Amino acid sequence: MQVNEYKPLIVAFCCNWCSYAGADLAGNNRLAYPADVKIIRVPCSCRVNPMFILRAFQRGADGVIICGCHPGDCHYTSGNYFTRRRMAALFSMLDFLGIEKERTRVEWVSAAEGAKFAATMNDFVQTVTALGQNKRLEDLRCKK
Amino acid sequence: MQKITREQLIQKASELLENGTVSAVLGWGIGEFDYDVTPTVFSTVEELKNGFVFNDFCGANFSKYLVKKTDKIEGKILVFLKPCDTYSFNQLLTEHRFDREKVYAVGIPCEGMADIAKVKAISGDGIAAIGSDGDKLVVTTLYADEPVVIAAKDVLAERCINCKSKKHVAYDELMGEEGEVIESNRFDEVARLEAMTADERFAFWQNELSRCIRCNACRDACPACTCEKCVFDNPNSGVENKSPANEFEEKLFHIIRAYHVAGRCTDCGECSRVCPQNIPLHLLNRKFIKDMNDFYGEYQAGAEVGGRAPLVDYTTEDLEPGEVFDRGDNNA
Amino acid sequence: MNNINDTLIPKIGVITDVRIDTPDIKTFRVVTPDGKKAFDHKPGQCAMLSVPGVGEAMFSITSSPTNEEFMEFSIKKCGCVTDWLHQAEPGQQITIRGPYGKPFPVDDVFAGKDLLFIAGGVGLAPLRSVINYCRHYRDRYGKIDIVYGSRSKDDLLDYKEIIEEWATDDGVNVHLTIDNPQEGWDGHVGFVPTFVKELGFDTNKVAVLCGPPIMIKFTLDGLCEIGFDKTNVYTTLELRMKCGVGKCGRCNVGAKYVCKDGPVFRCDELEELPSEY
Amino acid sequence: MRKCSLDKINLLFKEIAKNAELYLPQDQTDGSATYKKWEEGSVWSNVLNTVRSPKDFFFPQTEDLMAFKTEGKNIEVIDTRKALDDFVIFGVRACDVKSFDILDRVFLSEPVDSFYALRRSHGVIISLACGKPSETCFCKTFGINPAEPTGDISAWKNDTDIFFEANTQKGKDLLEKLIDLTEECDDTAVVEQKAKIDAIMNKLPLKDLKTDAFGGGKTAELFNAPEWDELSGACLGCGTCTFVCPTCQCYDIKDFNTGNGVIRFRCWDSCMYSDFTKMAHGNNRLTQKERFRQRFMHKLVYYPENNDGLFSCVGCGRCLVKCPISMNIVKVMKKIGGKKR
Repeated sequence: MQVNEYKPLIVAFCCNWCSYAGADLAGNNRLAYPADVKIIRVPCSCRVNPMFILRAFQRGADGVIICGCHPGDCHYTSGNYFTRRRMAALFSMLDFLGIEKERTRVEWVSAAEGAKFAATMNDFVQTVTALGQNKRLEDLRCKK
Repeated sequence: MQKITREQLIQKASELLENGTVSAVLGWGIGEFDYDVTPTVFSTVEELKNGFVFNDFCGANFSKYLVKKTDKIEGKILVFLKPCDTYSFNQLLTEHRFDREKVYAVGIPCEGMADIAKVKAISGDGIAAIGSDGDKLVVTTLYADEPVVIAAKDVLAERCINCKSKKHVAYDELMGEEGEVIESNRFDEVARLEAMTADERFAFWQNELSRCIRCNACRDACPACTCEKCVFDNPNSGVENKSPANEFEEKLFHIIRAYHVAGRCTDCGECSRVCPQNIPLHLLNRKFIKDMNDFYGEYQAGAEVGGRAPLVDYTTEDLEPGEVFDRGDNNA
Repeated sequence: MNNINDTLIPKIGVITDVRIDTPDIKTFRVVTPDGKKAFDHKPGQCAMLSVPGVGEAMFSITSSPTNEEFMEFSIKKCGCVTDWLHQAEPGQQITIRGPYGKPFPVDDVFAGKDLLFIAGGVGLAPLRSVINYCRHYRDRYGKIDIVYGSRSKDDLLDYKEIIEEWATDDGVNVHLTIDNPQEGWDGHVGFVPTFVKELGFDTNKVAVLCGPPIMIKFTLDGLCEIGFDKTNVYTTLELRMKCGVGKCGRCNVGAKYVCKDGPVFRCDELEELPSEY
Repeated sequence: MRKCSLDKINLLFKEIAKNAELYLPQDQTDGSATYKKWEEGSVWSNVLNTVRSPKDFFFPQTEDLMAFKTEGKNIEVIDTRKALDDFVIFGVRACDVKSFDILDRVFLSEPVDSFYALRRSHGVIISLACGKPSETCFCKTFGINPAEPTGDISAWKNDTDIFFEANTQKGKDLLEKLIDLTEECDDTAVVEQKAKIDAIMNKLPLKDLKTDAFGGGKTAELFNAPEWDELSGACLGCGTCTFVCPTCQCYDIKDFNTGNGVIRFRCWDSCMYSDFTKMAHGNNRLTQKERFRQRFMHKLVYYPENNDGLFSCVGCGRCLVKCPISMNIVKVMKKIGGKKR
């Protein structure tokens, strides 16, 4: 079937202290998640500037997910609280511009939650696969 | 028609100049026609008499000029502030962008400013003169035999139709009476868009943003955009592309522009006023304001000096980014 | 479409040699992929070098036109393109287009005259091309004096060539100076403008100036003081350029475009232009 | 001279569009107009002029110059220029037609800009006389007559008909193709129309604006005029005036890294921007005053000096309408030109 052939490109920004370790744990535990997820390690989820997300879409990402420590567990005390507000505002704006809201997500994954990391990624990839290619925030120059 | 007259303002400014309170006046300078006014610094009474103007087309928000002008001038500068300008004034003070001690702010009442494009849409092009008669504008054109009489309320600028406040939140001296914060319908248009389907919204913005010529007027006029070096001018930012090369660039620029002022935007409407392509940019800003009001409680940027904007604040109980859609979408 | 040449479309150039001149200046040797010189030029002209994805910038051609094999560019590290070039290794390809600008009037005005070259820092780069041209056609010119100054001994560009070749030529006098005293330096210490005045040249010669704007300003004043006429003094300007052919509209000083009407200007011409350079 | 009834104008458009892409001013949702490609059902706008000038057709805001592929130390230059179809621009006003002459002198002078030249050679311009000039019009100042627009074909419109007169071979060829939809006529109606326009021109508020104080060779006189401070005082440094201007031609060349290669493109630039002349080691126009002065000195002094006295302004009035702070070339000319020095 045609549908199954489409593999979305997912960019996952993972916080160094929790989610990146969570991804590591998922790997160590042999928990499978799609190889189309490209992980970018950031010192804290609040390092992710809205521009990063838009640029990821520009460069061909079909979905962008930001993973950080659970609220209250931030290595820098309050970073992820800011992430929460910033991304809420940004996602709402993207939705306002008619860009599919399902393409962006924030998820809290701790260093111990390897299974949650794998499950989250599987679920996100599935959601984005159902949406198909990112057409509304694409830069055709980058698709040649 | 404005309640306060040019003569009253000149008199006030002259007094303050002559008694040494201020050394310069930031006001509206007369133009070629009756509607094109230029922000001008006057330093003598003579200059005021020859060049100062106040009418229904004095829309420019002077707050941002204070950042540069207070640097240059010895002594205080007099600035006339309409109610909406005072919010920007406070916001800039919150961000320490100019020295309050160097400014003498006079609050002036405002009955809403006219949009010349709306005037021309009614009167036709070729305007010879615009006079006023009570709450009407009398427009003489090159092509109509009789002057066209237009009710001032029919040609109000969009931001004035949805005026959020007639109250001055900052001044050293107030001319006229203190107004009230108004229960406006300014979020209606945002709500109307929110109620559309994603496809409709996408089509709407695609059409609006496709007109962008990336002149940066929205950014350069914005009293919240006072960065010394804008990310869009920084050759190392990777987004300094200068031109709306394609649809992505258009969206990127406008999302980031609006995002950078989110929480700090006082909704003064300068961005839409100056846009040569009439893109309703204020809707992007209002969406952020509306969202933050909904998510984190009512907040008006610039209502007071030192307010803590929602995006630089947090509570442990904030809603999750994924939850915003369950609330906002389609039921606003 | 490919048969129409456009000046904006560059050729490929290969860096065949990188010479470290000073801590922040390197000299790059550039040829085409088939080993030839990319184009002919005249002394004082410039070329647009670019690194795809990084940017394009105008550089003066340092090598003499009499060199038929390759071109050289002495480049100081100070921006995106130059930073990138400084980490490039031999074999690296870049793009090159040119030549641009008006050259020094070496074949008419300079002919038969005594010449005085005054340079500061990397300002020697554009002059090296003229100096070597004049040395090559030695019998066409009179006495040649070269005054060159830099911050320190290590910052003197082409030091080896200056000492071993220029200083040993007949009728060529080299005067070097550095800004501050330094161990191992027994030459002159002091700034170029004062050094020029101290040396006190006779004035029936043509002077060519190049260096930082402040040096040019004071040296020109100094030359006038010792009796030089501005019509006998030449200098080169540098402004931001994009097209190189007088169309993109940014390198103008008054009605003159530096890329097209310059970069070489006679000082009396320069005086008529607004002070926007 | 040939005429066509306005009732049949859409048939005429359809006929032109058979052989070439046809662009004409069409209304946008915000009430302004822009040049759009004609398709079945397109409606010709009634506005006097478009917000964006038709310079876009020959000198687009963004255009790719070439592409690069890099592999290791090697670079390949890829010529991305494509063949172009013929196109027709309909309804260009006299001022905008003149702007093409001004751009030609820049882009078609040696070395010829092949990108511009190619577009120029494929475009046919049908101009249109201005029936109702606006108060912001001052084309007459620069010797342009809105009743006598040039271009490949000149057109005039009255209440019932549109009249055509070919000026060039390209224009004659096009009119030839429209022979079935147009009929031969004398110039009575056009003469009448011209007289009407002349009468209006004498009523325009800017009719007495003069260029006497400007022109080549005035640099020394005007460059240090004290008025520049005051004039530039309110300038925001945005690029609106330069981007809506039909004669502004400054551009930037930039590289865009697509991830798979590099596209080198050219885009409009504005002398009003702070980074316009910024170099690695400094900037020779540090304040907005210098940038502001550059724009007007270029239009009124530098350009005429290099181009036989031709001013680089056509009086279209776009900057008068669009400047956020209403500072414009008219105010500059009156203030700087009105002073005895």
